[in-house]
Amino acid sequence: MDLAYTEQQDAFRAEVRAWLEQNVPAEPLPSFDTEEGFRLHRDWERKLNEGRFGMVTWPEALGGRGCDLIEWLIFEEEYYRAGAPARVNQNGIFLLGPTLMEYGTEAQKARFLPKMATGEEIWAQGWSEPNAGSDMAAIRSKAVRDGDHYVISGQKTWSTRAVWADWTFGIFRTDPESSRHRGLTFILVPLDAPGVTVRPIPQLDGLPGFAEIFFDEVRVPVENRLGEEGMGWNVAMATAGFERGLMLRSPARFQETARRLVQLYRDNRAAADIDPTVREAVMRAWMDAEAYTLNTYMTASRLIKGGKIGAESSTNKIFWSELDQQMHETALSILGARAELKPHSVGAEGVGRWLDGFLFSQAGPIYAGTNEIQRNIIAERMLGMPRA
Amino acid sequence: MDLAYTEQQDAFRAEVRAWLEQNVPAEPLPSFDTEEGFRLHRDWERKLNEGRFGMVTWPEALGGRGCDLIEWLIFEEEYYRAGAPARVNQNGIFLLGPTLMEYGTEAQKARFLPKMATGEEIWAQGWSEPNAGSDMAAIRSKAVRDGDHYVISGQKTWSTRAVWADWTFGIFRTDPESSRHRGLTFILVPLDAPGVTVRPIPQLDGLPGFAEIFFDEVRVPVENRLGEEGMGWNVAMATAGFERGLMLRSPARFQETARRLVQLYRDNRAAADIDPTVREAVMRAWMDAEAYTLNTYMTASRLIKGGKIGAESSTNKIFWSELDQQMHETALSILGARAELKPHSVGAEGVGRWLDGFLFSQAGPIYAGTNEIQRNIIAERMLGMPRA
Amino acid sequence: MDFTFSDDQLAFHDSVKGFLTNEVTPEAIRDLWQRDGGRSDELWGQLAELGLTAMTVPEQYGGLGLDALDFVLLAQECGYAALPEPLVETVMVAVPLLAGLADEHRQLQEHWLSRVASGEARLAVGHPSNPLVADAHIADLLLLCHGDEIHAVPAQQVQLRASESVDPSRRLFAVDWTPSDATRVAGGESGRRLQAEALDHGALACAAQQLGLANRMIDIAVDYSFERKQFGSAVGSFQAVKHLMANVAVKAEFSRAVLYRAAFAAARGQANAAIAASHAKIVATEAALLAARNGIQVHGAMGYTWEVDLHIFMKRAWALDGAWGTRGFHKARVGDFVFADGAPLGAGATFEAR
Amino acid sequence: MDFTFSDDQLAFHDSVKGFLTNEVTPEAIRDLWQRDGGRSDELWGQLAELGLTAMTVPEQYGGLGLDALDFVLLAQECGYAALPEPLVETVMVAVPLLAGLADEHRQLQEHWLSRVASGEARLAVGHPSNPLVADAHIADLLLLCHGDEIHAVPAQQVQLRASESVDPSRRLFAVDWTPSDATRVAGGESGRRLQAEALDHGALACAAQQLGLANRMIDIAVDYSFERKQFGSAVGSFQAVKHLMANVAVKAEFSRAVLYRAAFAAARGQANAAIAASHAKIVATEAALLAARNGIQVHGAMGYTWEVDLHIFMKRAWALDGAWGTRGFHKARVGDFVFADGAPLGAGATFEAR
Repeated sequence: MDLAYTEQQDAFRAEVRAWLEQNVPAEPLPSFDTEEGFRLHRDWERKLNEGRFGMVTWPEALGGRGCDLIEWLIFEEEYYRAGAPARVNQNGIFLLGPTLMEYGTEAQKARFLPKMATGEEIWAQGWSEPNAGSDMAAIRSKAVRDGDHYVISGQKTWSTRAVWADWTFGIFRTDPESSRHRGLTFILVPLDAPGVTVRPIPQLDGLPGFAEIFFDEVRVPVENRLGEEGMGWNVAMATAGFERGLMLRSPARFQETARRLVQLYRDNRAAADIDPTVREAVMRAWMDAEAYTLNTYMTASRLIKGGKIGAESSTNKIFWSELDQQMHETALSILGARAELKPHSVGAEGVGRWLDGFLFSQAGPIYAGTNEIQRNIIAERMLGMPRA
Repeated sequence: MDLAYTEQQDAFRAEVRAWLEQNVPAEPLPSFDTEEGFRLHRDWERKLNEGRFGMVTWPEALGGRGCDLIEWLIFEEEYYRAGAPARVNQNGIFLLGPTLMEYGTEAQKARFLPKMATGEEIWAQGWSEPNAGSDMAAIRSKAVRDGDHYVISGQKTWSTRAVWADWTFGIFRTDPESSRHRGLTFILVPLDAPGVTVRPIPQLDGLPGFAEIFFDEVRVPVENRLGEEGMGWNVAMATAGFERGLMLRSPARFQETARRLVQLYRDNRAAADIDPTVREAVMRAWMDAEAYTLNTYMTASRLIKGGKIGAESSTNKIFWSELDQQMHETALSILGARAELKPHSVGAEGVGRWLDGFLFSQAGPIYAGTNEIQRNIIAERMLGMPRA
Repeated sequence: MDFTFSDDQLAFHDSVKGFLTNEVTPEAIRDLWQRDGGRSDELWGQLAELGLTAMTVPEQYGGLGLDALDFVLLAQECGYAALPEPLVETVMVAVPLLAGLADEHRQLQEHWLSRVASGEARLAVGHPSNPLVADAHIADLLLLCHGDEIHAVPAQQVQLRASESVDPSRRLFAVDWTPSDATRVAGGESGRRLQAEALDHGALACAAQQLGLANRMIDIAVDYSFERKQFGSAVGSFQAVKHLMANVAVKAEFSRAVLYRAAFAAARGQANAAIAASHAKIVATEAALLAARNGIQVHGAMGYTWEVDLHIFMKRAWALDGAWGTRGFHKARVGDFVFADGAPLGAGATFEAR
Repeated sequence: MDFTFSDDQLAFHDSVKGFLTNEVTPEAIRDLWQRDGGRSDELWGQLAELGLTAMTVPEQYGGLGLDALDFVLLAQECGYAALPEPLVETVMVAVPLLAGLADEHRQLQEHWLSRVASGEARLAVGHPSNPLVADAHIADLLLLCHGDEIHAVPAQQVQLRASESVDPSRRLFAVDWTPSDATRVAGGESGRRLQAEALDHGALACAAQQLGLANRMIDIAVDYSFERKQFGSAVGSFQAVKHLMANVAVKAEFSRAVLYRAAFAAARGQANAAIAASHAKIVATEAALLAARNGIQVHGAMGYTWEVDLHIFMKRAWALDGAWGTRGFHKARVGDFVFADGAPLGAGATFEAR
């Protein structure tokens, strides 16, 4: 154990920091769940890629830098520290990307990853279907083989980014006789293909952060299949592991929220201290963000030495989603009567984006598998408790 | 709505207070889970009855005063306020008593209630069996009719007070063909009957607060049956309702604990305030004890006007058991390094009985039906959620 | 000692509940959100017709002369319906504030209170605990605090700047106005007392609505728990989902008596009215916030959308959390009471002597 | 940057775990409880034979010259086993305290540390954060704080009065003794520093044991969840019971890296060692306390008895909660750090520079 960065790691951090200082937009971009914001975020992805920071863990040939997971964490730390824009292509780079790296053919990697890194192709995820949310094996959308193509029919929902994205990925039932997690195939589908209809779903803040996708005999070539036919469940489980696990919610995000929360508390100390539990809650936000960071470094070190992520990705999911809720609830309690005000509205001076963050944090315990499901997984797979 | 006591109620309170001031032992009695303590508590019950305070809600003819539920609450308030001894016969007077009042024949009432009020006969409950704890319908102990007698065989467990008690009550399977909650009969059994064996179970503090009771062809007369043969489940449910509901955990108990907790906090303020959440926790103990009291008065008023207790007895059970745990945990956190010390041991000066209370509070979420079961009941019967 | 509502109180409650169920539906609320100003004169007229705007107006001004205890069940139902119109604040805060002015303002009281009772005029209250004034845009008369003074300011004499709440039903405004001798209706000791009472009444008004909101969110989530299927079963059949709702039910159940006691204390002007109101606001708010959190969880992703009705009620609960004193403020008040020398604690200390 | 233990560390951990599993069984602990003094010379001899008492003794005194990072996994296992012998405090607190004295005390150090390493002598520490001294009755030398001084007092010079802990494995004593020039081994600045380090080491020692206790209670409750049947099924198959345990697992899981970082910081004498130790003690204690609470719940009434083994571990968790600084004390320290001007917070601030 040696909890200090190497000189090379320090140098990498300095390079990232310098580039971000030069390039991060001075003003926050509008939400990527608006048309303009989406476009501006896509531009930002292009710029990131110009600095070769699109996805630093990928091989150089595919637009990355071949960084290991520790360097990835350093990159993320600098990224959040700089207040850089949220990653509009997170479904691509954090979820599909690692899956492609593991299950994709060389041709698929070369076809998809570079355009993912540049933001030229933005990805939506297509995990859920009506009545198949946390129960992903209840998939009913089907893909029927027809020569060199699959013909896809059915419906996906809760597809984040789908309103303006270019592609989606998901699992489809290729064996009509199959049930549950057998007979499924992982397929990549362009959202501009004939037969695809996207219906935006307005979320709590009114913006269309997700959508339903309807497939009406959509033809996609067999090359768009990731992994073997019928093995889609395994491919999807790997992707979901990435989602719950290391990539999607990097600790830097929560450390920066905790830092801002400490600042908010210090700036509003007189009002905040009327409730003595606020100080403790703020202190705990810092402790928990640290714990999450330390845990992530421990996992990353283990993975670098050849370990695998197991059921602890479920403990991660619960921990960060509850931390995120707790931090934002604490912030709102510090803001008191101003907490209900939207950013930039009259009387909300200086309140910032805590309300938006609070609303977003409400989704944390639900997506990527509800926390109830994660607790089942922990109990049954990590602790070995009897199945129902 | 009129939230003030009548003159008559004030007068009753004054009478109770005066009598208790005269009669409550100056020193706390030893635990009734010791042989000496049990005897002294029995003596106390006798004395209480001399003041006609054995069970004030019972008719005068049976040793009571015919008080209504508001007067009962007033009595309890004064009782806890005076620091009077715990009721060693609580299984009798609070659980079996009301059940006898509802289901007993006149002969049974006359036979059992007066001796219950005097403490001449102390009762143990015999609810649970191995593998029939929260699932009371899984009863296997049987009672076979033989002329004017039932012949009882089987085993009960978690029988509180059984080590030194005189009688027990419980349900027994009288129809060998029956299953679950059918074919059960509620029977009263003297613990000195031939064939009864009591095995003490040491609890967390090492004292035998409960016991297993083994029945080996124990003969009891049919007159000891409460309610009709085969209707034991209904009789037991009424009793369990009393247990979870109004009687067993009267609000005064928690109000006095909250008052002592406030005092403990005030006496140890410098040490306690190092943790700013302690003040809040103490304040909440008071709020919750008040809420429980107000709620109980509301229920009592409703019952006096002819209402019935329903699934809200389950909300009561959860509320008081969690309140009791929270208050004792808070007390221990105020005591800090001294919290682990047993009363009267070296270095524990002034710590009092918080540790004992903490240990006892651990049982709260379990007995009288675990809080998990209570939550099921609330969800299914009070909220009408779908059954599994 | 009797902790039950009268048959009259219960009957009026039933009829108002019926009205709200039929008229103030989620669809009607979504419709109001689309309107400029977000309010409906027709609906206000109906509420007045039911006698609701007249409830706490003294009989001498054409009102019913009732009190907080008579209205608390109705306030709960207004929360249950998430009624956007400011009925609860009008009845529980604005009218008692105006009616509480000294006798020299009888003419002002008569002029406005009779019109409030009949539904012709509306009031808004600007209080230091709320940085913005709710429903100032539809008020004919604004009661505005200034230092320890209270001013009665006609709508024509104020300028409004609209803000925006997370709850589209809330309409909040910064009010620009100039205090003058002509507008001042109270000051000094009586101004402070009236402001303090307004805060307690406001807290009580929020508490009642929060408990109603909590109950509504339970009902919505329980209904949805039959609809949403996972692993082939209604999600409501899963124990973890049941317990999410049971936990809310316990909190809501144990807020009820606290709320009603606070209403009783307010109605009788008891010494413990302020502490009782704070207690009620804390626990009812917590019940509503937990109902929101667990309600989303029962809904799954659907709970995060604008499409299901849950958010109408969640957002109201979040918004009312900070109104009329934050939980921090109210907890501090209760703490000061509990930790004071000679505080009446322990068994038998709950109710004030007659 | 490497957050893994070495193969040597892991291998030693495995062998010690094996020893404890076989020798320090619940039956063995219950047996110790019956003995006068509650300790076993044989067991202590075995621990010494394994090299455990020598671990942090400097090599010059016949020890292994290892540090907190080398011992932390073993300390966790001692918690997992609820080992009654004071091995963890000896290795992590008492030995470093004695070894940390100024050079003028080399003879004292040599005399005692070589005997501690070989198992011939035992130490006890009296520190202001603990009102009583644990295991004073078996100590040959007591290191006792007095103001900012530290005294090394042979057993013959103290009188003991036994107290009684909720945990029958704990043996606590009030120590009556007379400080003198002859016994004083540190004072002033260095006395304060050594006392502060002892507190941090004690907190770390508790944290490691608490995490082990939490894991043990999870294992015991999970095992029991197969045995206990209700409604015809193992209770562990009920979702609510599963979630009770999952919640503990999350807390325990997220204490691990915090604990190991604290051990690293202590071993390297980093500036953040005190805060890291406080953080570890807080979260590991909370994991253990939740494991106790939920462990009882999974056991049902059986969890409330002396008969099942759960209470051996619960009581230890409850007792260690208050030892070497309460949670309140440690939270206050972390708070002071976080809220200080210029505190190193945010992304990238977690690890100290080389």
